[in-house]
Amino acid sequence: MTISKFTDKLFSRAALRGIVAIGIFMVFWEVGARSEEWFGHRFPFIGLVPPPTDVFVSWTGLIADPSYWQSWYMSFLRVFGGFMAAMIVGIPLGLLMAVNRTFYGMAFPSFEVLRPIPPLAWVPASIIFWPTQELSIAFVTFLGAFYTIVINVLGGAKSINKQFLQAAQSMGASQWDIFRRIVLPATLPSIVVGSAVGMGITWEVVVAAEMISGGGSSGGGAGGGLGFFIWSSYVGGSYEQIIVGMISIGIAGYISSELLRQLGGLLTPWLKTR
Amino acid sequence: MNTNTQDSAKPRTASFAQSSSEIVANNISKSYGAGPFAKQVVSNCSFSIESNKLTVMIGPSGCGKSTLIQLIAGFESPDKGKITMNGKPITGPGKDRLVLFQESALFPWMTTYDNIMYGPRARGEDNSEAAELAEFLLNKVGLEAFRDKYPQQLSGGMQRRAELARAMINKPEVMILDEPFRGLDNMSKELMWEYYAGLYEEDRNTNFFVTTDIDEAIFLADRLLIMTNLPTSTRAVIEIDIPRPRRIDDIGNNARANEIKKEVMTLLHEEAMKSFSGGSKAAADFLDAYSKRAG
Amino acid sequence: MPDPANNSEILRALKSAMPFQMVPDNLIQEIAGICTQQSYDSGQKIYDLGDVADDVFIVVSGSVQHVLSTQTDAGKHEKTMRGGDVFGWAAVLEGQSTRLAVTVSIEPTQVLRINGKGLIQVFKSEPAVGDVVMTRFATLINREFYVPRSIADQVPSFKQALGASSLQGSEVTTMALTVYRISTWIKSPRPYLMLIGFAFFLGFWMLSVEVWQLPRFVDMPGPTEVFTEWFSEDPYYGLSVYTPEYYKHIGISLRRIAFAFFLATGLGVPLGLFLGWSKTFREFIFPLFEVLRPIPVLAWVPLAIIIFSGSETPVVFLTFLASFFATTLNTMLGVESIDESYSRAAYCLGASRWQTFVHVVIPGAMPYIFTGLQISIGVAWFSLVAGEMVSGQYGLGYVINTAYMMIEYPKIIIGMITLGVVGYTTSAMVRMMGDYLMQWRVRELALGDN
Amino acid sequence: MSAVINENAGSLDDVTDGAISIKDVVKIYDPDGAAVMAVDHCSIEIPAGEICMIVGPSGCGKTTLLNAIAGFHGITSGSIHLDGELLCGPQKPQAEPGSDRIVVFQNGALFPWKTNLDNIAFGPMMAGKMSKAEIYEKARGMMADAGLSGTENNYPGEVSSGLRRRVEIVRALMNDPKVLLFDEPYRALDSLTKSVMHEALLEIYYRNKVTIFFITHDLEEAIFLGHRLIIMSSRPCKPKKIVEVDIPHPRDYSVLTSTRFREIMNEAKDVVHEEAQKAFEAGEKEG
Repeated sequence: MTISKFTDKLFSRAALRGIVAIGIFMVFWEVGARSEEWFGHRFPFIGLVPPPTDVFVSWTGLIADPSYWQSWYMSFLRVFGGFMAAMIVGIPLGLLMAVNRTFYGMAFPSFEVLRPIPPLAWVPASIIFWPTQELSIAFVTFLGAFYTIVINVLGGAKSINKQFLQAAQSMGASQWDIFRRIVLPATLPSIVVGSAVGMGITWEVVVAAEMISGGGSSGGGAGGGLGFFIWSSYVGGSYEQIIVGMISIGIAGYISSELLRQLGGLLTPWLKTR
Repeated sequence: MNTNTQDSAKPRTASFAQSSSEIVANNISKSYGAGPFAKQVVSNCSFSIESNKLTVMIGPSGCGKSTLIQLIAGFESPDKGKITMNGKPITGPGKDRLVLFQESALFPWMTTYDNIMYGPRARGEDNSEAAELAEFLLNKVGLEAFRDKYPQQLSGGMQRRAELARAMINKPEVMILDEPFRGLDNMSKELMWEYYAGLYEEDRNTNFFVTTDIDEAIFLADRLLIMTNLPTSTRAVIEIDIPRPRRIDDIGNNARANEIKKEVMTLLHEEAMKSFSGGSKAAADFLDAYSKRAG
Repeated sequence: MPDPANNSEILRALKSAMPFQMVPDNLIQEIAGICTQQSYDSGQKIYDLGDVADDVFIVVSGSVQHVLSTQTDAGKHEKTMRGGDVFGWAAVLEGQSTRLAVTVSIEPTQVLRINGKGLIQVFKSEPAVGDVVMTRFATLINREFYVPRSIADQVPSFKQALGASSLQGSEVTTMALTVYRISTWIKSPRPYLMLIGFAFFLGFWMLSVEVWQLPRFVDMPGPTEVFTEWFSEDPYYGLSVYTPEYYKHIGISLRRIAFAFFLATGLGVPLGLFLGWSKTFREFIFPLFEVLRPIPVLAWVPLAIIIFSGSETPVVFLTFLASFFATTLNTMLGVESIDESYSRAAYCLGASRWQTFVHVVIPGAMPYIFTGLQISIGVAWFSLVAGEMVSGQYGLGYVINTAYMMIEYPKIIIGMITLGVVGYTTSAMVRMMGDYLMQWRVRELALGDN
Repeated sequence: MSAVINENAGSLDDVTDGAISIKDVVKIYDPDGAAVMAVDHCSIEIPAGEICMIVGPSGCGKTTLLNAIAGFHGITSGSIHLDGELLCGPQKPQAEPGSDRIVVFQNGALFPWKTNLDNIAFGPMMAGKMSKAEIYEKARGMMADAGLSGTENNYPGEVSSGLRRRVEIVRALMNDPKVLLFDEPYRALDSLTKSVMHEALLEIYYRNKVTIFFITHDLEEAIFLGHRLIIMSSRPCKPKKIVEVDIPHPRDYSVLTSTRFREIMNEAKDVVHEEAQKAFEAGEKEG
């Protein structure tokens, strides 16, 4: 039953159309990339990109290479660390701003002043401040997700239906109970949304930070993560590996947001019921 | 506490011991906004919610009835005058006065059962007695089969019944209902009227019900408070002496009910006359409606 | 003056007439004061076409044949007036001095005559009531006599006389509103809390760096150092508000942003609209889009450098790419979120597919498009900074990166603050543009605010 | 308030266009292979100019029928004709939407980004048969007739819900449709506003007689407005009882307290109640 449903979906018109479009794209890319080799004339722009078959060959070579997987591991570690730090600091901060008016009045304007500064602009300052490269990357990563999470938590907690709070109050609930059983679950959907967006930004920041700072404490190589993997491939002139790196980051980003989505679904079961 | 003889208390409803609480609002006023934008919503308004009666308040939509509920429930306090419950002034929200809101305020992240159990749990009374009472109420509102469903999985009528149960488990001395059946389709609404009237007739606690629907008001009320348009105050009080239990089918053909309906319509019509310069959207519609009905 | 016995009858007759039903008792009394009663035999002419229009008539008993004569309409103009009906309303019309109809009593008839001028005089004292009565006159004329609208429009209005007090709320000017909002803001604790917040922030920065010189903060530039550099006419590191260099960096960053943002909007909005609108198009293109999207924009940096030679194009390309994804995706979501009944209504009203696209899909998706553009300008700055730090010359990202390399630390902070200010300004401009284009939304929300 | 309209307000003799004939219509939805029958061999004949009220509990499949006439959905079998012309049938499962059959939607579908005047002018603008000036002239005229003067330049979001409904009906009538299809348009209004809307609708109807196919679950509304009630069974949807409303037109609110109204109410009520009870017990979701 489920298998037949799956195959139905796989061979549905929509899926076939998508596959066709991606196929055409790949052929176009291959032809364009090999234009100089095949037609003696290099197509503009695309002619400079390594062809997908070469990328694939290069990738198969890398699969057995432990340092490639080490890059995956390092990037995941940094994303996870920065992201968790952003959650741990951002959620309570957002909730506190939503619940306490005085704190909100004091903290929110400063927060809004800092927010428009892109996280990557913090990279040099962060390197100066933190004792290790690793920590400075972690800090910038943290900043990337932090703003989004705080804004979402704050927005979610501020838009709680007033009647929920009044209903709880009139049933004799204490402030703490209202916070625990009403404010927290009511904010959960926005926390989930905020962290999904934050996760995307985290990957962006990690990749850039790895490239800019030249690969973390181990000074490059396998400890540099996927961002540095791309950068060193560029510096080393192995252009196929750049594409491998890009696709790897794409997959890694996709996996992390999918995991987050699943987790979010588990935490908010009531949203699934239509 | 007063025990009323007409209460045909079944053994298990004994847990709903009858109380006799009344609320009196004395000359209260309330404004919102400040400076040139101040808007008086309630003006020198006095009324009483008598004990062991179902008092219905009717007035045009947007006339400030919801503000009165906020004041009675204690979420806000009046600028002038005072509201007392059993002689003591109301200073804040409390579980002796329970509000059922216009739109369903069931917590979407809790199942039906958890919603009903919210009150006892919030007060740290999560014991077997409360659980038993919750079971009994689930049964009473006919939602045993839906105990583990989330509110969004219930129909509108079921949500309102679940909300009634969630309120009743707290054994409130006064139940305050703010247009609770608004938004239901007419058929579900009529069924809910009978259902709610049945629940009320069983224990006859003090109930305060706010509505814009004349038929609903007359069907349910023991006492009917008719409010003026903005700024609101009490225009008239009508005692509705139609015998209970009431049935929708009977009330449709009841001559006394028709008589009261005409009386109420006339009073509300006069209200409209005074307030046509109010300029609010609701007032304009109201004026329109009643000028046509009068014609 | 009518005698008291007659008075109650007059009051009753007045109240039975539709335009006067809403009039409070005190005014009814006043109107009754200017009423006269008159009876006509059957077949007697009450007034003729072109007579002077002085009084308004209310039928008390009997019936009157009313034949309207207006040039414009060829329809049926005869109407029988019975008890409670009102005619002779030409007497209250502005700019109408003569009768528009012939009226003849059919049977012995009692009528009430009210002097038109006197009536208007009464209402001038109670403009609110007067307005309602006149509105009802207009409705009556329109609905029951089928006269051209131009005549009904001559019913006088007392609105102007109502004055500010009773129209309060709707007549509040935007100026007064702004003044009021500022004054409440000043009176609220908000501005002072904000200042305390800033003071905390700056104080912590100053104390930790300059006063206590905490271990990790030693290398950090302190606020006094940063601000003296920033506002110095002769900056130590060569960058302040007085140096043209500073504006050149801002200008170049802005130029890159503008180019990338407009290009992304120009391509992303149409693409998003079509993706949302045509299912077939979406089924072909969207999977490809989804495959490319998870790759962080910044991972494109080396590839962009390879493909586009020079240092300028790769930076702009990266900025464009980030904006483009955000704009396209939000536009598509916007189209998908449009309530189906809008396009159904358009089809019902005879619109073609293309007309529906222009009149329903585009304006309907507008709020989402602008949300998308807000995000888009944010990510554009995000990528621009990364791009400028990695490659390129000039620009604020470049300032920050070179300042780090050259150990000119205060310039880092100047660059960061400038980025924040300029970034905020551009996104405020996008928001204002959206408000300007979506007046309907602004006005709806303003109403909800009250 | 006797007016010129009273002589033949309720008569359908002068209406020639807009007869709908629904024959044996079946609609089966097929999500995930589990066939759901929404409409079951439904046949209804509506003479030109009649106000036909389709009464049934929420979610019983009435809207499916309306969508089939409007051309938003196809039908599985059967046929629907308008004035003898095939709208949809065996060879043509889905009708073309067109300005001869205009829907007034449940939640209202005035374009919030157009002013009231532009909303009303929309249909003729799209048709492009009249000049812009003529269209606006006609639109202003119709707005004045419906008591909407002064709101021309307001956006729908700025006026009361009652006014919005009126604008929507005027927008439909601008196109001289043969049939108006109402999908519970007054559902969300409070009872006071609703009552104004009913009289306003009848007034508009007496001026421009068109066939009205009106879906509702409100029996009072149905009897007050309709020439005929067709009471539908709850899912699958199928006519269960037809009630003729012989209260003469023009009607106003005094009708509501008349004995004849009560009699018809009692006649229809049991059937309606039975269906509602079924839906109520089944925990049917609304809308």
